[in-house]
Amino acid sequence: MTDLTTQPVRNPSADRSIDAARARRRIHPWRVVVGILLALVTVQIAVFLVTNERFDWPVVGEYLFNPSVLMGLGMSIMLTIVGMVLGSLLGTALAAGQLAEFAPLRWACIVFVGVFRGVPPLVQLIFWYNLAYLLPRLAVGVPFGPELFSWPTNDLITPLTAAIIGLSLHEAAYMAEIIRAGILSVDSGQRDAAAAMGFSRWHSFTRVVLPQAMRVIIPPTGSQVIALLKGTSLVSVIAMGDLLHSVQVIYNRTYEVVPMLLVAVIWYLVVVTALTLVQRRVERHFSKGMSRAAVARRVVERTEAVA
Amino acid sequence: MTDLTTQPVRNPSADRSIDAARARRRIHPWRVVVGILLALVTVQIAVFLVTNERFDWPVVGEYLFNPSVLMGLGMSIMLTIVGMVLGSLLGTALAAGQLAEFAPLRWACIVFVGVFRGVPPLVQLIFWYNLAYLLPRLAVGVPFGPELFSWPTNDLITPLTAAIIGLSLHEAAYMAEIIRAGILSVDSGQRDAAAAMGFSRWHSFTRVVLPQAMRVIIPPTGSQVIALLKGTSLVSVIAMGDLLHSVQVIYNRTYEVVPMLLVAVIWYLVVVTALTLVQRRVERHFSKGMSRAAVARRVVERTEAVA
Amino acid sequence: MTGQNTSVTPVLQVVGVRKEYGDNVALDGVDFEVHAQEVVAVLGPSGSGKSTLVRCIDQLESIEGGAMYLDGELLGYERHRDGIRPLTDADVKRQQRRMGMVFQQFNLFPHWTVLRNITEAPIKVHGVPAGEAKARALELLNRVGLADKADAHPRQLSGGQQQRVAIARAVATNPRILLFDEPTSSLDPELVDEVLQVMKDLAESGMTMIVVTHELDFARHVADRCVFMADGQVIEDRPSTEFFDAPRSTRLRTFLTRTAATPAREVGA
Amino acid sequence: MTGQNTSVTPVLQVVGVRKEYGDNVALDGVDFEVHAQEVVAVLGPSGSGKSTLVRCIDQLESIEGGAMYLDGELLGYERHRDGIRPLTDADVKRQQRRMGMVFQQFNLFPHWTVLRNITEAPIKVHGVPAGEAKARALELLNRVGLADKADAHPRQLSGGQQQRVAIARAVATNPRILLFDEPTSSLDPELVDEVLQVMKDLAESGMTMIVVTHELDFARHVADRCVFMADGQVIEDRPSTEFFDAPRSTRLRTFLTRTAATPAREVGA
Amino acid sequence: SSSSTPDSEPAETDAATEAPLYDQLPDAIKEAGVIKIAGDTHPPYRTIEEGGEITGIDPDLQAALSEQLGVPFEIITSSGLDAMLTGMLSGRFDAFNGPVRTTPEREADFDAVVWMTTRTSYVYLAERADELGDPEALCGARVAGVTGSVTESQLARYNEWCAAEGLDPAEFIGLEDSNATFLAVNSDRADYAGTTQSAAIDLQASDPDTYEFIIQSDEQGAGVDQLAMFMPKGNGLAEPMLAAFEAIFENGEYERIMTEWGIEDAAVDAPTLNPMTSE
Ligand SMILES: Nc1ncnc2c1ncn2[C@@H]1O[C@H](COP(=O)(O)OP(=O)(O)OP(=O)(O)O)[C@@H](O)[C@H]1O
Ligand SMILES: Nc1ncnc2c1ncn2[C@@H]1O[C@H](COP(=O)(O)OP(=O)(O)OP(=O)(O)O)[C@@H](O)[C@H]1O
Ligand SMILES: [Mg+2]
Ligand SMILES: [Mg+2]
Repeated sequence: MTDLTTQPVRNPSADRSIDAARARRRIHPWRVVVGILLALVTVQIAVFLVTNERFDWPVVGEYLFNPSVLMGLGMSIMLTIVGMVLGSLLGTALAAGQLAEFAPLRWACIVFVGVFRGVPPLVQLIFWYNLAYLLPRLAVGVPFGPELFSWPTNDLITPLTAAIIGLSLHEAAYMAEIIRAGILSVDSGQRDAAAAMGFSRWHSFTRVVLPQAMRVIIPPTGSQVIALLKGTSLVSVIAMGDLLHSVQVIYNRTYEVVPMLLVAVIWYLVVVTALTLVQRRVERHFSKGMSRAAVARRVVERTEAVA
Repeated sequence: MTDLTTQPVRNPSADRSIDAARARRRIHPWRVVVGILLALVTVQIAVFLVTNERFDWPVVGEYLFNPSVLMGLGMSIMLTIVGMVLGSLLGTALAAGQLAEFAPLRWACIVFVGVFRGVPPLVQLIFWYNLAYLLPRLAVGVPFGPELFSWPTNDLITPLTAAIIGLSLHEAAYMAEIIRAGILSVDSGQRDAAAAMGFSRWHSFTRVVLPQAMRVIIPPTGSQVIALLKGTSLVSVIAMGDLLHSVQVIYNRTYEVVPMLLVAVIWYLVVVTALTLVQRRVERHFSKGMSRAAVARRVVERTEAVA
Repeated sequence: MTGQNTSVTPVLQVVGVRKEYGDNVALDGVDFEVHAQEVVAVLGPSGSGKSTLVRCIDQLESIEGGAMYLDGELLGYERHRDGIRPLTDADVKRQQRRMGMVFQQFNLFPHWTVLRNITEAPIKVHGVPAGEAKARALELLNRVGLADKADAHPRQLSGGQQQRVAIARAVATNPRILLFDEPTSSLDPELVDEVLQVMKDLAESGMTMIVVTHELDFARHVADRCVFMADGQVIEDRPSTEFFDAPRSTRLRTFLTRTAATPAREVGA
Repeated sequence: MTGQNTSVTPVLQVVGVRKEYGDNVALDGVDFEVHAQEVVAVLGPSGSGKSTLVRCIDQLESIEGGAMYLDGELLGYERHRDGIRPLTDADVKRQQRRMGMVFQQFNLFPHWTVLRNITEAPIKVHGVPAGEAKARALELLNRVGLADKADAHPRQLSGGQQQRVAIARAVATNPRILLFDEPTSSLDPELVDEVLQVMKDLAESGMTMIVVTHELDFARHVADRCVFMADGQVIEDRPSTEFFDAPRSTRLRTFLTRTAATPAREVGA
Repeated sequence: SSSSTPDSEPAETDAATEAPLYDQLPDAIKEAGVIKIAGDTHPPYRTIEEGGEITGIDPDLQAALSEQLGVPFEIITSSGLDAMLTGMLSGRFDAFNGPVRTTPEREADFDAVVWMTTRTSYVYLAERADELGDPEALCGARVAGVTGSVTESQLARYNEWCAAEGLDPAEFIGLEDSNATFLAVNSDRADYAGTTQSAAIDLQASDPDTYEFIIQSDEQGAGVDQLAMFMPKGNGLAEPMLAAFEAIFENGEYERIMTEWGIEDAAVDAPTLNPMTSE
């Protein structure tokens, strides 16, 4: 072959020494730079966190497991769970209502979602807590007719119920939008098939549509839970103590703001990390049967390789 | 035909009087009930809003266009726009980083998102505003080496920059997750095709992947904008006046809490409604070419008819 | 009950049915009947209203005019004073349960196993005991040649396998009539025959069926009658052999020659 | 430059290429060459590594061993001291631009018109003036019979039309070699022929092509050489006629008989 | 403390040199030409008027002090104690005049100039005057107050008195700000809203028929809590500030302001620096 032409032999098939298996790694200059920069930044942040006396780590340690902090944390988590459960239930109903055939119901749900999405939760909390100012007694009765029962508003609405009502309604409005998007993502053929088999609307919605919508519903719901967890700090306006409030009470007394805020941040990060892990598991659960496992794996791997 | 059998004639084809076109409407009892209930509730809410003197509508009217309220509104909107723009840009970078091949970069982005998703924005605002307490001078220089330039932190970080930094970083963390989900929703074949045609990564990401991811990104982004709009009220802790703060200042002076909160609520609802309309238009824009218009229309119509 | 007078009362009767989508008239006075154990093929160009017709029969869409009867019972409406009025939801469901439907896109429930796809309706809707429903489902799966796939999820099956499961699911509730909307037209060509074979077996076992299809061979050899639709109307409705060998209208003639010339399947437009 | 020695230096040379996915060896020492204006068909059972091979050639996947050369130029690596090291991203892109690829799933960009799908790479990547690129795109669309679809969006086209656009897109940058990965196997059967016809025209116009395919007829009549792969290895690599008429290995013989018996297309598993 | 830029001059050179205490000011303040004070809107101490200017006891007091110190004060409104405290530590603010109670813990990081005591007042609805008008009525009642404020510690002392009288202690409902406490009284969440005497006067002035209040007497533990202006330790402002206070006590300005706002019974005889830790 070598003597066929005067040009240098470019056909390198003989050169078996060229083999990707023995290739050196290329040093990517920008990767080295970025890597070093990231390492330096990490070290600097660590040094800054550890050595800066103003963070007052001993104080952080002292208060991290302080009973009132833990109680505040418990209250935050409890309100988040209750708000999320009630919000999701009501949100599901509102999502279904927004897609309902019956126009007055549909409009009522759309307006409800619009209003509670727009009103700041702080204002809502103040409103519910002080409902008695506007409406001293809550009555059940014939509208514009006689009252059947009535109670003093303040007996029904304690700070806790006010907090739960306010946060749940707010969550419900956001969850309604998330769930509606999920429902719309389910192929209409699924509903057709369920109807054709004579499933009741309830059966079709709860067993066919919702489980398939979950894949789309879960990720934004995760963010929503985290936002609610942090949003529980608003309840301090109505005489309730959550995590942030419990550290505020302490630093209002001691004036040690920075270490106490660190205590709160540490707990928030712990809970958020735990939540994120749970979310990943739930996501995996609901993607069962929705794709062939192998296909999903490939997509992810390629994405990582190309991005 | 009638004489073929002793049974009553069940074949009704002769009975052309039976025609769906002339069917009466069925009165659905529950619909009537729900309709009446909704109407009553609507009327009652309207009556409650109008007649309850404690809402003090004249005061609401007086302050609705008060210059300081409008300035607060302007500040809220400005912070929302700036926070959202910066947050989206940084969030896009973080989303891409979270999917990057280069592990240190990927990890840095994941940690960054985790931390800023978990830290309450209030704490962040206080932190950035008072960075000077922890770090009296900001320096550019060789890490662990000599400083090249340095400035007093308080000169660089005004309340406005602190607010923008805090809100943007918080938004960036949330947007990163939203955008990441959007990117993952784009078929990997699209990236393959772009790579095979020799598009640079940048070109492939910005022209091929992102535009297609938009369909999935926009709806949660809408909720995020609304949440940010309401979240701007936090900036009042760092000496900035947003909409909510501006009405608080007024009721701190006049003690007319309820009507002033109504003023804020009305503006929030106005802005949220406007945003929702914009969102719908943007959604339509980005679904161009992603489906045949007719198909999309059918899906929605059927959904509405069946749900 | 219907056994006695199958020769007299058709299983399904469609009388002057109209269906409109806004200004678009999808069905414009459709009349036809299906008798017990009859197989009726519905043919026609795209957009002629074939899918709309079977969806209306199965009450997935409401009608704007005319009437339909299943075993002589008015579908979707009830007599009320001197006229008629729509049925309640629950009554519509009860009527839907007496029909079975197989869709072009299969529409299996992807989050359930094949077995649960088949047994859900018998157990939850018809009140069949779980054990019995399961035994019957396995028997049906056996009949469609998928006995070993009971525990698979639908997305793990090929298109032809999915469609056979969908048929088993529709049959599992012992419907009076089975409706097929282009059951083979989203299948890869090699998979078509296995599905058509299952449908042929069903026809031979005496199932009453309406089949919207583009498979002329199937229509000719398996269907008792063929209905040709165009522009929302029934143009011809005749026994299969006459239909193919002596089409009356020019529209049917051009349709048959055009369809026979290109392969029997339509572009996946 | 390469014009002088086309007979000597192959356009593409694959030498002992290995590709692993974890423990799974997808390519296990693949050797073969493609000369200018040659059409090489790659056949083999599912999972034999055909897609992996073309993806590695187009550098959509990295290789773990061996080497590949385009016009004698090492692909993906450069000489460095006494060994080799990976190219920079930018250099890889430069090499990718000299090849064209047509995917099984078409992978057109759905948010752009057909015209922009074709002109984007010439204009933005190769620096061709917009007017020129557009004229060439329209000429290519004309050649594939889609001159009237320039302003349509991909989802408005049938599968066959989409694949023809994808071919036009790949050709628009004047690649040295075109790679096809089962270009017809996600098409409805009526659409296959129109795509195969376009590919045949391309082959006749002298384009160098590697075609992974299950279309035995196409391989036999259009390809110059056929490569049979199994388990990540090349089992036979011979001129088409010999390949079909006198297969050497038993594996190829059974493959050919089995594939010929069932329709030429694979189950869309 | 930090490097000085030679060409930057104090803002009001003329006034500055004339003022008696200007020379005692730390360089940083002289250089800035202004004393920055953090404050929330808290009538009657600080009220933000329609046009944005701030009126109230605090501005009046500052006007008097500034005559002594030769630099003007600037109030920066900020709504959280957390932000104001860290703001002082980070050098954003030079001082903070809540006024808030001084405690040994607080004096650890901050210098406190005590300039008044507190008379907590308990606001109730005028329509319930018969029921709530006398001091014993408060024992066993529900009292709303701002969490962590002086009111909370004052109520604790009031409860000691209740116990001595053999009555039930009052229940404290901690809320975010004073408006929330007034709203709580209106919605019958609380019987009384505990607030500073001056705030109660201001509220009653705004709506004379609606509210009445009772004042906590010395017998009930009032006057024990000492309210102060806070400055971060080490910024050098505490000494001149104390001197300025002493000066306005002497020239009668202090008494004039306290009388004008109707809180002369909360006045102290002389200002003190860090009373909790200096003894
Ligand atoms: N949901 C809908 N909304 C509006 N128009 C519709 C809807 N469904 C069907 N149509 C219209 O009704 C007519 C009949 O459509 P149909 O789907 O019944 O036709 P077809 O005979 O099944 O056609 P194909 O062979 O393409 O399936 C068409 O004009 C179609 O555009
Ligand atoms: N991204 C991937 N991750 C893991 N394994 C992979 C990946 N891509 C391919 N494989 C594996 O590599 C082997 C070769 O696959 P390849 O797709 O190249 O086969 P093929 O010959 O194209 O088959 P087909 O005819 O089905 O397309 C198979 O075992 C496959 O499972
Ligand atoms: Mg149809
Ligand atoms: Mg392949």
